[in-house]
Amino acid sequence: MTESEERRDVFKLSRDWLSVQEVVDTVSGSSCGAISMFIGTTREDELGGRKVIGLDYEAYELMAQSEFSKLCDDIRERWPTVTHVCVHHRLGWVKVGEASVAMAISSPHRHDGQQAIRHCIERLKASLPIWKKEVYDTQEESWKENAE
Amino acid sequence: MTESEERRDVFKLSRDWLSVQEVVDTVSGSSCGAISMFIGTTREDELGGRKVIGLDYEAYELMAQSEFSKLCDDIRERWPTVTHVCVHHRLGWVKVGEASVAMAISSPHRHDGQQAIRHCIERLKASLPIWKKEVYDTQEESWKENAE
Amino acid sequence: MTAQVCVLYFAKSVELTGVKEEEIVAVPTPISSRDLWSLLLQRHPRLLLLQDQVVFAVRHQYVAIGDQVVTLGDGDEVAVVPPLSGG
Amino acid sequence: MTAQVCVLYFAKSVELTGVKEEEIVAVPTPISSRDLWSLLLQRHPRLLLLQDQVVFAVRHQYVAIGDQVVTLGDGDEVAVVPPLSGG
Repeated sequence: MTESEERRDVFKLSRDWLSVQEVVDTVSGSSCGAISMFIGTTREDELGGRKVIGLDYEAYELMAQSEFSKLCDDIRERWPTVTHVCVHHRLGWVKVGEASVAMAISSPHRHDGQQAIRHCIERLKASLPIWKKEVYDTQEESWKENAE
Repeated sequence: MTESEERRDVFKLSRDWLSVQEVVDTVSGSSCGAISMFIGTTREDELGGRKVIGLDYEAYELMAQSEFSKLCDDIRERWPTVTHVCVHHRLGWVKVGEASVAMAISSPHRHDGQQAIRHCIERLKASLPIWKKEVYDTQEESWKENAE
Repeated sequence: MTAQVCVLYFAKSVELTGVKEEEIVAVPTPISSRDLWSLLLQRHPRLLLLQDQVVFAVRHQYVAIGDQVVTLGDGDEVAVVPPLSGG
Repeated sequence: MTAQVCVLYFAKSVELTGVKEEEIVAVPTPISSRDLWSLLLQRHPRLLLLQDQVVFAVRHQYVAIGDQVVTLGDGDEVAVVPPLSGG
């Protein structure tokens, strides 16, 4: 197998708690000296007297997978040394404090991976067909919108 | 307790396998929307026909702790929104493929944490009194030196 | 020509239409994405609340609402895509 | 004045001196870090291999080898610090 055949791009939408260890293991390999990660969690937030108690996520699942593949192609074009990419994203109900997304990128040296992980979360927010609504302690709800 | 009293700077030198989950848990908190991480592992490397089979780490432990505190002060001065910082570093024998350092920084928003984690690994390599030697399959050994 | 397409709604657009997906049996094709949006507005007038905020995804490709012409085939998926908020 | 200090060796300097730590009973103080290095070289000539590569840590503070004068007290820790390679 050549190096490029061994490269993994793994995307998972999950209704369960995200395992950071599983994400790390997915991108680990003996040719990778560096793993850069990002984990997004729901902050405890108060908006006009209402308290956020959690988020409810939905996705256009098949399209999310194909947009993830495009995202990986884009990353590999910009940082050809990137070895493996793994993104796990929650669906359904996510309580305040829990991770809604965990992603890791491995590379032989750290600089490429560190730049690539920043690009990965930006592009994910801009292009993957995933939506969340905030749910408040007043039982009100509000669909969110990512900044451009 | 005020926000600033709650901030954690956690440094651990460990002869055991590093738990990524433990590092993440240490920096988690309901005020943090973003966790940025870096994991450094030993690459499988060949140097002039010799194969690296692992690394042997040692540290000036008490001083490493005090240099870590300075490093955290420096990070908080540059990125005042940084919430928690956690670094676990291996000591002793580390096989190829295993993590020798795992670090995480939490922050309310992701940009500060992403910049801070890059600074954290650079500063750690430049200032913490920790040394490694590479051990080869030929039973030769060689002390390493971080680039400036 | 017309095509029978499957329209998928997500997020706010589900609440406005009351459906997650529906078959529309005779969509003219080719059709501009603006005319396709008008056609959905006729069926679900409350979608007007998302005017200027949504895009389509036609066969998993984003298409802005405007002059762009799309060619539809029977069984094609067309999704109404409100502002994204993943991550 | 003299002080009794504890000298710690790390990494390559352990291999060159054969010791990890030693008490030195009568180190002149104040002393320039260069003179302190010369004093260690007299005890362990093989340390010369690390010349221009090491720094000291005196009471956990890095001190370059040169004109800088350090004041030592009994029981102070002085470490020989070869090039760092953590991470």
